Amino acid sequence: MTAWLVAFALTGFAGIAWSQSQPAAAPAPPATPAKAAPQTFDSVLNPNAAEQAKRQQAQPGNNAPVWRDVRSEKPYYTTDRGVEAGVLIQSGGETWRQRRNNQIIPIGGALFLGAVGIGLLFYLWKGTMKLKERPTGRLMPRFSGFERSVHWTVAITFSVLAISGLVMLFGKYVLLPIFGHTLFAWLTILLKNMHNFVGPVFAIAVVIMFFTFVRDNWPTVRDAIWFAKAGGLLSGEHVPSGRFNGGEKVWFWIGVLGFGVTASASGLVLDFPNFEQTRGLMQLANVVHVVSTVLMMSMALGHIYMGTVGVEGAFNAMKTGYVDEAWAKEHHEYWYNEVRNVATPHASGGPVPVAAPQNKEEGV
Amino acid sequence: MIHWKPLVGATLGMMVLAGCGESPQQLGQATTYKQGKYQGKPDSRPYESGPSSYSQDKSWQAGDKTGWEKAVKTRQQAQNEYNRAE
Amino acid sequence: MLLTRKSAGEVSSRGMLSRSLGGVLQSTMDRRVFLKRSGLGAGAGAFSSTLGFSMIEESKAQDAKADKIEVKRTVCTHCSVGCAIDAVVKNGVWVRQEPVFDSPINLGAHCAKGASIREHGMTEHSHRLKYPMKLNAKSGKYERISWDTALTEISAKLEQIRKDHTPDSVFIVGSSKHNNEQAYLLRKWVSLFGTNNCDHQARICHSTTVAGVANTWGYGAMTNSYNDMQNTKCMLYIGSNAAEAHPVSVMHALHAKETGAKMIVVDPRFTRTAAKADEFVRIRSGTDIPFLFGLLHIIFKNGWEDTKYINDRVYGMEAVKKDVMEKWTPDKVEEACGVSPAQMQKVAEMMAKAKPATIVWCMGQTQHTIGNAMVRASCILQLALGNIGVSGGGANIFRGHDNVQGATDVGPNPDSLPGYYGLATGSWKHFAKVWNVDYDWIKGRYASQALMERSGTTVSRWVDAVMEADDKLDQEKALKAMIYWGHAPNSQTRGLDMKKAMDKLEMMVVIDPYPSATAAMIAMPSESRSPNQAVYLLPAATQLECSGSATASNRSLQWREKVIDPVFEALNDHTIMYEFAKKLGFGDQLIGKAGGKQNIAVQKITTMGGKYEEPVVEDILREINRGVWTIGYTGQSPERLKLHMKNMHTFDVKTLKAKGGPCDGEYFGLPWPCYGSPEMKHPGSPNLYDTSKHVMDGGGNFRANFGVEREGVSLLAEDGSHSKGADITTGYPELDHVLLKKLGWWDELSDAEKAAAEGKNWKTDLSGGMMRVFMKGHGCHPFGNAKARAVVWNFPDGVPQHREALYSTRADMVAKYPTHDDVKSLWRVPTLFKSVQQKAIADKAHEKFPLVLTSGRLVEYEGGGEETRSNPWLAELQQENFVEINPKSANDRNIRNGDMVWVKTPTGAQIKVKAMVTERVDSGTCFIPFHFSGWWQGKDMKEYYPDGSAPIVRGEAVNTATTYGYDRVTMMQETKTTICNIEKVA
Amino acid sequence: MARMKFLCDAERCIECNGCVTACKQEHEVPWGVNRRRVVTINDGVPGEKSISVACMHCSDAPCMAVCPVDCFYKTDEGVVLHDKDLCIGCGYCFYACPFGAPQFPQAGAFGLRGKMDKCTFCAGGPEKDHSAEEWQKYGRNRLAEGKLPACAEMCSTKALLGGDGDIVADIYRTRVLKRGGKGSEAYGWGSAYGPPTGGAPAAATAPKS
Repeated sequence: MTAWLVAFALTGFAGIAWSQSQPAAAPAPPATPAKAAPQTFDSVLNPNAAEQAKRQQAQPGNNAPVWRDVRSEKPYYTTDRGVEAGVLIQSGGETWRQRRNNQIIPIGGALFLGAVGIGLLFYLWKGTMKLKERPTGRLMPRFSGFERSVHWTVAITFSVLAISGLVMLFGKYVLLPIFGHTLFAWLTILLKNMHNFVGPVFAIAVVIMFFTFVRDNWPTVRDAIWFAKAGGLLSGEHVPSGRFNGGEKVWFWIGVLGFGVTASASGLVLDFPNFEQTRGLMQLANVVHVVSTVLMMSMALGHIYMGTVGVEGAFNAMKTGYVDEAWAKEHHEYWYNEVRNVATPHASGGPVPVAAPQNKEEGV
Repeated sequence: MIHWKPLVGATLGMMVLAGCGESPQQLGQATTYKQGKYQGKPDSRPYESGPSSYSQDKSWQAGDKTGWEKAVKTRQQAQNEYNRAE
Repeated sequence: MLLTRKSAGEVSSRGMLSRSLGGVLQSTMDRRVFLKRSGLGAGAGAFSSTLGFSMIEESKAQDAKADKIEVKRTVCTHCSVGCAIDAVVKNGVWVRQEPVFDSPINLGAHCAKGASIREHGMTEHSHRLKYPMKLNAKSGKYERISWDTALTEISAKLEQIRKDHTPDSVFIVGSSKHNNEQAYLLRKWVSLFGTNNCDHQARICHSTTVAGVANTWGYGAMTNSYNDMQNTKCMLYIGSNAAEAHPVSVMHALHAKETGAKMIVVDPRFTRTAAKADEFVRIRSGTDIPFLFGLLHIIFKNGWEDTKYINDRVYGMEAVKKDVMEKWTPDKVEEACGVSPAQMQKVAEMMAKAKPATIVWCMGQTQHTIGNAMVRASCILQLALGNIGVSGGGANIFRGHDNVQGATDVGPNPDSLPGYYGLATGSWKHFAKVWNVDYDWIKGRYASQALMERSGTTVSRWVDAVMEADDKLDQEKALKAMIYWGHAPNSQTRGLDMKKAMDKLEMMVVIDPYPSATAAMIAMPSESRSPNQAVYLLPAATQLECSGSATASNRSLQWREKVIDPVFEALNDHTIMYEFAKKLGFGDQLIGKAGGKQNIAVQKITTMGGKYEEPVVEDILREINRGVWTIGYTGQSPERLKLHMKNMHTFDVKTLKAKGGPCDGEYFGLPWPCYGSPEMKHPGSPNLYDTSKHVMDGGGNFRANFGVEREGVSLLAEDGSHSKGADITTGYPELDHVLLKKLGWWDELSDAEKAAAEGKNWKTDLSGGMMRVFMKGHGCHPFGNAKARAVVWNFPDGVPQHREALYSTRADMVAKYPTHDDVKSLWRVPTLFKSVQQKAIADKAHEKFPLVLTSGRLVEYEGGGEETRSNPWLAELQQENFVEINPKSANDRNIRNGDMVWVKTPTGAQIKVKAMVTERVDSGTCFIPFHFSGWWQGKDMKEYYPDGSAPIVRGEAVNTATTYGYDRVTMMQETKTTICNIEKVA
Repeated sequence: MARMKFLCDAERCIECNGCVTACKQEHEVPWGVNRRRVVTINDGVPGEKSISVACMHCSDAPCMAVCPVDCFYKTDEGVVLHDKDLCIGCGYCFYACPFGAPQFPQAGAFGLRGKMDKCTFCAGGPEKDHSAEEWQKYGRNRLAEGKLPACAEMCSTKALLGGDGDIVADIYRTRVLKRGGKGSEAYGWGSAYGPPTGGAPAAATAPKS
């Protein structure tokens, strides 16, 4: 796993280094400019042209049809080879600006802060859920090394993306007043490049994660019962579950798969502007990206909460790969039973930690 | 039992978010110029450095706002050929 | 030394290259860091005083001497409008370019080319030829040689060709890019070498105009000016795409339009100019005469012609009227050019009822086998309407290159000495005197007196003068050597044949800042290459690297100050001429050094290539002033021109006349004719043949150049049609000593003047005394006062006749309007007309090639385009050649917008270009811009260019594929109407 | 002084690209970056109109509003400028701008766009006026030299006007009156400067675009 992390870190930083070593010099005229950019003489033929031609004859100087075309967002003839250079006025930008600045930022911010708040409230109310029974000291394997590598790759990339994303979305309002322009921009440039290089790693990791965990996250009838009882979270009642409980499955399907894939896909649209995608597509992608990631981050807060301070012993499962039998029985009874029925874990020849870590201390 | 602290925190958070709106950009409202800076960016005003060695018109001096404006406005009239050909 | 200084100094101005656009976290670089990183540190140390801008400016108070900032006023070299430019030069490096709002011509305005002309001064990444080169026949690569080697070897070879063959086996293509002084000096150079085989761009640009118009009313130039178009009420553009070819002129046109003038554009193509028109008329390519005479038919029918004007000032209009009324009825017009009778009626009415109305034409009208007739038809229309010699009217013939007018006036023409003096013995004697060279010595340089007085061949036909057998030619031997001195090969038609001719040459010398199109073409491997062929490339300086005068289209002369020293090893053209002359043994003759006199002073210069001697440009202009009386190049002394450039703001934009100031009453640039000595203070002639003004105020009348009567009919103007204030109030012949004596004005000459003028006429009286008396004393025009000729009887078609192009898509029209008969020898070469046309019909070429192929300009490029396609700021805007094709024709051929297509013509050539499917052309026509070169029938020629000199953008030259066809009078090539087919590249 | 504005007269623009190369030349803008461009509607048919487009220096600039690092600022003259040291190259200004003004030197993978570049109204940037740094990053500062944008000053037909908005409107009004009140629409003015406020000249304030 360490190797994974190192490799991942190297990728990210190499990427950033690369991004900075991009030639500063002006792109010299390409050696074979004919191949530089495909020139299509787009929209040379305008279906509305006849209207203006007619209008011009009837009322010279009346260019109303032309001014409608100006607004049409269609590309017209130009010698500039930039993407959409032939578009005179695009109005999507203004819509995007309004969405982003007046809706996404305040609502998204409220949602995220709300999620943080709920977590805090819940912690203050409930505190860490302790194991009801004493740990047995007998450990059973919960996550293989590969599974943990996948998880932590996703987790770390996610965190990097989340933090950098948050700074890009809200930093202007939160950090800029504190740091000032220069420091904040320096930080944001760093984070933005990390975001852009880490993003594709995250996208790949999410896909691997999906295939790694999909079998045990397949919904079953037991999950319905679990949901009906709200996982016993409020009542404190014991609700048995499989390897993953209903809540984890929701996180898996909606949070990881749903938002993860949406965020990755939309992010990739924004991350690779070299495919000449239009501004309209990128505006849409940006909205989808920000909405999905804010929701994902909010959900992730719940996941992180449950995996760390929320439930005693949970963090250890992902840290070491092993859980105490008591923990397993209490939180994932069906799984516990299944594993026990199949084989005694210790007999499988797997390594058994000599000293079981102290769950409580690790969990904080 | 009510936990006040998180509630206060959340409320404060919402208030902070309210600041995330857009600030007005109209001239005179957003264009704040203070000590060599526009909105935090360290630019000087165009008339402050005076004509450069490439300025043909040296009728104004560094810091001479009126002179600079007059020079620019005079020069702008060159864009109107009606001034020379009615 | 020079190079080091330039590139080092330039870096400081090239900050943009190092700007942090690309870097993400990049900190700013100071100059030292930048130099280090960019590998330019070496050599920069010596110039550490030349720091970046800020440092200089901060320290300028203390260290004012370190930095020399000068503003040089020059004129754009990219078209004939003559836009002034203020070039800001710092320590010898051109760092800024400022608009000259004071210029009455462009008021600070520039098109894409003018606004980016500063690129000329940038040596970094330059695509210029940097030093002399010679083609290594074995490796096929160009190799660097020294100037001295080049001069010696080329001179020796020229001498050998002179000896082995005749001087006429050498052809020198001069340039319309040369300033007046260089163009003039080149004609003299060629004469002293002993041949008339020289030409320049005007041949393929406005030669038909010059011949047609001069034969109609006297001078073959734009009668009015761009500025004067502000005074018009209606403008008819026919065969002119001014918005792309002369963009700044459109400012005046649109101003006029805004103040009520109507604009009509006649073109086979819907151009950017057409977009601004009140009325766009699409005609079939090459049918200008049916259109113009169709208008005339309606005008005559309705009695809209100016009968008094025609009676007083026009000869032969009756004959034209008869012809027009018979032949060009609206139905015939519609059949020929496809314009409906209703539209003809509308346009005729617009044109006839607006007073004054002007007509504008360019290459669309001149570049035809009947170009000379087309331009005369335009003249006749204007004469019928009484629009010539009127402010706001006239024939505004927009010329192409920046000094094509001047080079035509005083430059290398095969049929004339400077100033249209012709080649008669008298003309030679006149110039021998002016040049301070012995007439007999010059005669001795020629193969014979007959060849001395016989027009040379033309740039459009040099190919045939190489390829034809000696006995078919009107000179002793075929051409063996070519000197391309500022001319692109891709602007001439029949590229395939040209390559064959190049292979046959013994020597090719290219003298040009950007010689690469020719260089690449001749370096292209070939089986038939002549053994021991020698190919040399010599780097010439641009017009921004020397001073001199240039004549804009409106005949105004503007003086260019030298902006920067020639870059790399380049030399100014006049320096090269003199250096060659010295090697060839006529150095003294070239500068007029004989008998203790020396016309042209010489100054020593040191460049990167060595030490040379440069003739003083001002002295050359003074020699022109002393000799060129015919067209009034005598009044424009260097001092007067420089004064005009300094006082541009005093000139009125609409009239070009100075109000007050040191040039009070003069017209801007002393538009020729500016008669008499500079001291006579003739103000120049803003509008030709304008009888409403005194001759000493630029007025005039039609020229008496064709005798005084024809078949019993007087050719002189009628009573009362004289220029204002003339003492002779009727028509009169041109001035000579006999006339002056008859009039009793001879005694107004001083004794010295009498001695000089005895036996002379106004063109040869070097004292100018007769002219002074005639003009200043009596208000008469030295070239007489005659009628304009609607019938030019000395031309093949006295009354302009429509004749179909040699290659036409319309066999029915060819049958009705066949071309001329073949000519056994025209300008020294056999010239075919009917046989080509009939063969095409017999071969059913119009079925295999059903589309009309026409060509023209793009605003971003100029001429052959090597220069402009090497300028990244321009090149970025047009990165590949294309063919405009109508959606219908495209769909019929399964061609989609952006597809690569083959354009095939009857020559067997095929060129690969991108298809632009557009309504700009109709379904029978396609259009290709002619500025491209560097591809040869689908293949990139980059490897054949000298290293580093290939232009940024290369493309297929349309003229690789264009067909045979030449004007019957001037050898103008047919580029506007030929045939082709288009196929998608499989 | 009133705010700075650009106006392109579609009745006069002939797509000569003089403005484009004037800008390239004045600031030595590298290949691929075009601070100004000309677009032609109805190319090749009657009714054809060309319009020169660059940053319009909007009153309510969308680029400024969406920049995540607040690198934009507006000068007293209404010129919208930006600080390239702060720019992170995210491309948001490009999404937001109605005129397609922001340019990026690259469109590299991983969002490597480089520092945004756009028309500065020839007013440089936040570096010291006329300094080498300013020139390297933003090009010339003509405004501080008492000059106006090179594109407008060099326009071949004087179609492109640039400078004090009131004078621009005055010049344009003269023309529109000369043409009998026709062709009075000012491209982009509605988008850039909002609906006309009191005292704005009627000729140059057509709301259409």
